[in-house]
Amino acid sequence: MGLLAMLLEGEWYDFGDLAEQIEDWGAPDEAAYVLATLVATVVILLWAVLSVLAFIWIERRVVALMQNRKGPNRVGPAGLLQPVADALKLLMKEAITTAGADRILFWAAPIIIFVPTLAIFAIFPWGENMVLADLNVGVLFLLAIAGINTPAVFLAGWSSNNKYALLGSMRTIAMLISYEIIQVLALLAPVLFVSSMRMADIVSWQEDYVWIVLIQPLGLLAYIIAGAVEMNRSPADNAEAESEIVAGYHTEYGGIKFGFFYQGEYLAGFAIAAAVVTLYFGGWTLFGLEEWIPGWSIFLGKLYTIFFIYIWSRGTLPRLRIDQLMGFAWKFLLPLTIANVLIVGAEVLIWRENELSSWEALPAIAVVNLALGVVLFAGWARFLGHGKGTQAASGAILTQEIGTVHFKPAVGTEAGS
Amino acid sequence: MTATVTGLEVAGAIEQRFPDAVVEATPEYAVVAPEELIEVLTWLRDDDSMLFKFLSSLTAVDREEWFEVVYHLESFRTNRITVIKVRSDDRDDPIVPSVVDVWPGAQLQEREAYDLMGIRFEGNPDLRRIFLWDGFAGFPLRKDYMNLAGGQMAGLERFPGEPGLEFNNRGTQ
Amino acid sequence: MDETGVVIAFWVLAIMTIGSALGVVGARNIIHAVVFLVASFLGLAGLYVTLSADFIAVAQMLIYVGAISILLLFAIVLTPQENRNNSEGFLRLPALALALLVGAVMIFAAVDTEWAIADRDGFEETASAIGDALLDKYALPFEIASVLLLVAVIGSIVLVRPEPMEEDE
Amino acid sequence: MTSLQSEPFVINIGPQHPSTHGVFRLRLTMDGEKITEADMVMGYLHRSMEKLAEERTYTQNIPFTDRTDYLSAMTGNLAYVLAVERLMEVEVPERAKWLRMIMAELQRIASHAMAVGIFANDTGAWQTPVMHMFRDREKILDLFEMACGARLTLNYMRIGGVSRDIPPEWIPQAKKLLKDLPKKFAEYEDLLLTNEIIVARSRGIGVLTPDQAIAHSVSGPMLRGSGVAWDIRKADPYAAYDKVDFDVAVGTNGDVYDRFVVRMAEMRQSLRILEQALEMMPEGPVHARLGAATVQPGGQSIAPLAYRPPVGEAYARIESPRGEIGYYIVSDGSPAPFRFHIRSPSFINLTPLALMTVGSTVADAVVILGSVDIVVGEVDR
Repeated sequence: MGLLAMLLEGEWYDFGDLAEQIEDWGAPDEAAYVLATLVATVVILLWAVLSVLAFIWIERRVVALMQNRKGPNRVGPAGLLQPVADALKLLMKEAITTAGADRILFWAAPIIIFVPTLAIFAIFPWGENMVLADLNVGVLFLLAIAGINTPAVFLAGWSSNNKYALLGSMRTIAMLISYEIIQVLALLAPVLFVSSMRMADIVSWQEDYVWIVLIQPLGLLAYIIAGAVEMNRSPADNAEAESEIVAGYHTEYGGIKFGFFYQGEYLAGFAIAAAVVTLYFGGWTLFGLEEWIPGWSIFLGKLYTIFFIYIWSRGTLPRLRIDQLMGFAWKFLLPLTIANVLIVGAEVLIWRENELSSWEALPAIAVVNLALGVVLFAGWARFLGHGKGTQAASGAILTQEIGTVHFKPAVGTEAGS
Repeated sequence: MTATVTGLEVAGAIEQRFPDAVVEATPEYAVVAPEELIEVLTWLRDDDSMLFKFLSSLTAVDREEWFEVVYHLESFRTNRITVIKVRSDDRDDPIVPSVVDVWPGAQLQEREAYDLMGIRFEGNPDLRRIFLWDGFAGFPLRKDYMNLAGGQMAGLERFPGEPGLEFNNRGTQ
Repeated sequence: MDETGVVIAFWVLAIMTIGSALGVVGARNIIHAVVFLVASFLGLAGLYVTLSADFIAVAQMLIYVGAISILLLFAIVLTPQENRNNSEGFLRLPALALALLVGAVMIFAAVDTEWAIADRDGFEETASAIGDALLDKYALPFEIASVLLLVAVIGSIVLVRPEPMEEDE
Repeated sequence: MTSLQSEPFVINIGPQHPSTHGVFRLRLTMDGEKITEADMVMGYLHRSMEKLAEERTYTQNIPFTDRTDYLSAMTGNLAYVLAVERLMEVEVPERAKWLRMIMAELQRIASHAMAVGIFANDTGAWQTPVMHMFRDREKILDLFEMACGARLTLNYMRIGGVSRDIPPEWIPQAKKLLKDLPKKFAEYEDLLLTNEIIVARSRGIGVLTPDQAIAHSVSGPMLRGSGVAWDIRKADPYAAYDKVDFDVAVGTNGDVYDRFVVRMAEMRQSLRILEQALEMMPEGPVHARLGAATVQPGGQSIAPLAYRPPVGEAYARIESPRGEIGYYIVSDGSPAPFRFHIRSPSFINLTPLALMTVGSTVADAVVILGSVDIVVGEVDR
């Protein structure tokens, strides 16, 4: 009965407490630590798998509603068993290895891509002290793990011995590397404010002061765009651009190997959403509401709303060409994020030097950042020739007489950004 | 309305410029000699009184005694249309000068004419089959392509149920 | 962190690093060699964790596993096809002997000297310590390194930029 | 510094590929992402209609004309029927002319909706615009079903008129459709026209100057996108186009974006024509009396089963959604045409494809092919 009582009491989900709880039951201390981490890992794995399945269904329904059609409603009540059916189908499919493929790497690539994206969830604080690995280099760990799947994508593309796959993997690597720099710079701003990379510190700072999203709009925008590229989502799904190079680096993968890629993409999406929630939207805190509702439900609620943005953009936005995407990263986002880091550095310095109280400093910082964000964004776009000349969207001329020629091309070829 | 320049008018105009270029002229079309074809067509395209800058369609017709290539030319500026033909009566290797240099738009249509009718266009840089695979024997659109044993020629002499003639279900006498 | 967990972790990681390093040398296909190299980088990062140098471990993963491996893969993709794989050199045996000799010397040196075991136990935060050191004690080397990197980046851009003459052919 | 030794890299787009709009193969030789050579391979859907037509009577050939451009069957029928009528000097009753124009304009809206939707899909917009446009296309197809029983291969027109008159409730339903379509087009325009990414993906890509367009015999939205104001409905009015007032939409830059804008503007002009036509359509017969009507066994007298047009040739061309579709019929007096040639706009609009795609990337080549808007049935015939 003790266990059931503990489950309902409400504190059981504190992994820290869980360790002491088990110690009270007389287990040796290492075993308690190992057991607590084991329970936590199993919980996270279960959550990951179930929410990916749930979100496969949610995404297909939401995108279907955007396109005024129904979405999956055949398998099970209202199509709820559709993801299960997909998973079973993938499991039962024959695992084909293409001729001339590099067998070992062909089989290893999906694993190398899938495992790191799962590992990212270890550092996110789900509740009071519910964090599996409380690293004090949390943010850097997030970037390092995200960086691991760059070589893995190359291996997938290279080892499947297929032209489309090679072209797809080359494109993906170019994208991932240039947007990794944008991610580093965008995540630098919250760390500067909190002056610590520990996720728990960032969340507690946001609980005391203000959500970083209010004082850091530009950084958030850059990180969301870089996140979309990280997980090959709509504005930037060049990796497997169906209309161009069939299915990119996972063209040759069938069966459960493709299942790993598909699941890995969703998990990358959840990881980016979790990072955005923890760093910008105050993790599991909600203006004191977390005393009543368990912290992790708030965290998950925010995570799913942020992930909804990506579903929404996937349903509507067309795809940027790979060189436009790169141009956007290097010529537009990079200068902006560097400027952003400088501004934040200056603000934090002013705030620290003459000990302004948080009531004076924060509103000022918020206003300054917002104004500068908008000015920089629009000004830099104008500077790069966006919207004028060949970029202008213009209507057609309506005329009655026949045989005349109205050809007056705007000067210059299409601008890069 | 698009004014149709009749074969006779266009033949008259060509006669003044190229004395012996016109082989035959009827109200519907003007037939030009293959040797002068390129000069005549270039003149038709560039001359201010003609301005036929748009090649609407290029068709090959098998008239059993000779092969014909029909050029429908349109002028946007003056909103006129005319028909020019060129003939080659060499049945097994018909050669006609290619107009790709005059109108690049003729490239695919000439390849189609070669592929289906077997007319070789001299001067076309990339003359190969366009619809059928390279090893295809014969040219389908020729009248004598499907000569069955009983001498059944392409075309339909009469149709079943036509009034006035007695009728058997094969549609032949 | 108590004793037994770290010791087990150390031995596992050590074997992994050494094993994949040997794999790099022995692999027939050069792409396999790179994969083994990346595995040894990861093993190294793990070793840093056992030494409780967390910032270095994560930085190692970010820089070596993330970027340097891509550098190597691109280098391999750009080399012409024929001289890609490890060719059968006749120097295999002498090289093996030399390697064993060097290995023996190093093991003897490691076992023989009296290492001053640091008595600092527990786990402090190293990231801020490294930050402070970089910016005040070692500020000058830090600046020189950044200048060096800048030169390298500009150099690479100049190399890759298509010559103007080729542009308007 | 010797440049890096790199071999060309040949990639096949098609024949089975999500964005070739049918079985059409584009073999691209690439240098990295840049295309150096583009070669088209067609013929996968070649049914040799021109040979088949020589074995069938003039009326039996009408169903072929639906199956060339199956996205715009009405204009295929209309072009063929006009050519034969010109050959036989047949006078078509007034109501039939108006009906033909109404059906052709409805078909233009349906076909352009398809083209614009698939173009947005090629840029990667995940079928959302296409689904919206399919919703409107369905309503038009319902109208066709009400008029002639079929939705795609309509076989609605006959030599000398149309197969049957429209039921009384057709016009009210058509008017209801015409009332809510402008709202839908406004929705598409601000959903797609000013979308940053669509502009970035299509502005300045696949540019065709007017001289190149005319020289390559390009017609339809591609020609008008390059700034040449040429529309056969205005230049050589057939059916009842001279009795309605409408404009010709012309682009200015000749790139993929302008073709896309011209198609959207043409859909609005078709609406204008339909509004006027539904008001001004007179009553009367829908089929001309042609020669001795054969009496069917059931006693119902219908048009003669077949005609024997006089010896000669005729060429009629009309403005289909893809360009100038023309039928060149040569008759030798027999009930079947001696030569039946289809001037298909998709086929000839493909001529400058290599000119437009060389130098651009794979992503652009797909978008340019989308802007040419081919229907493979019409390309291969």
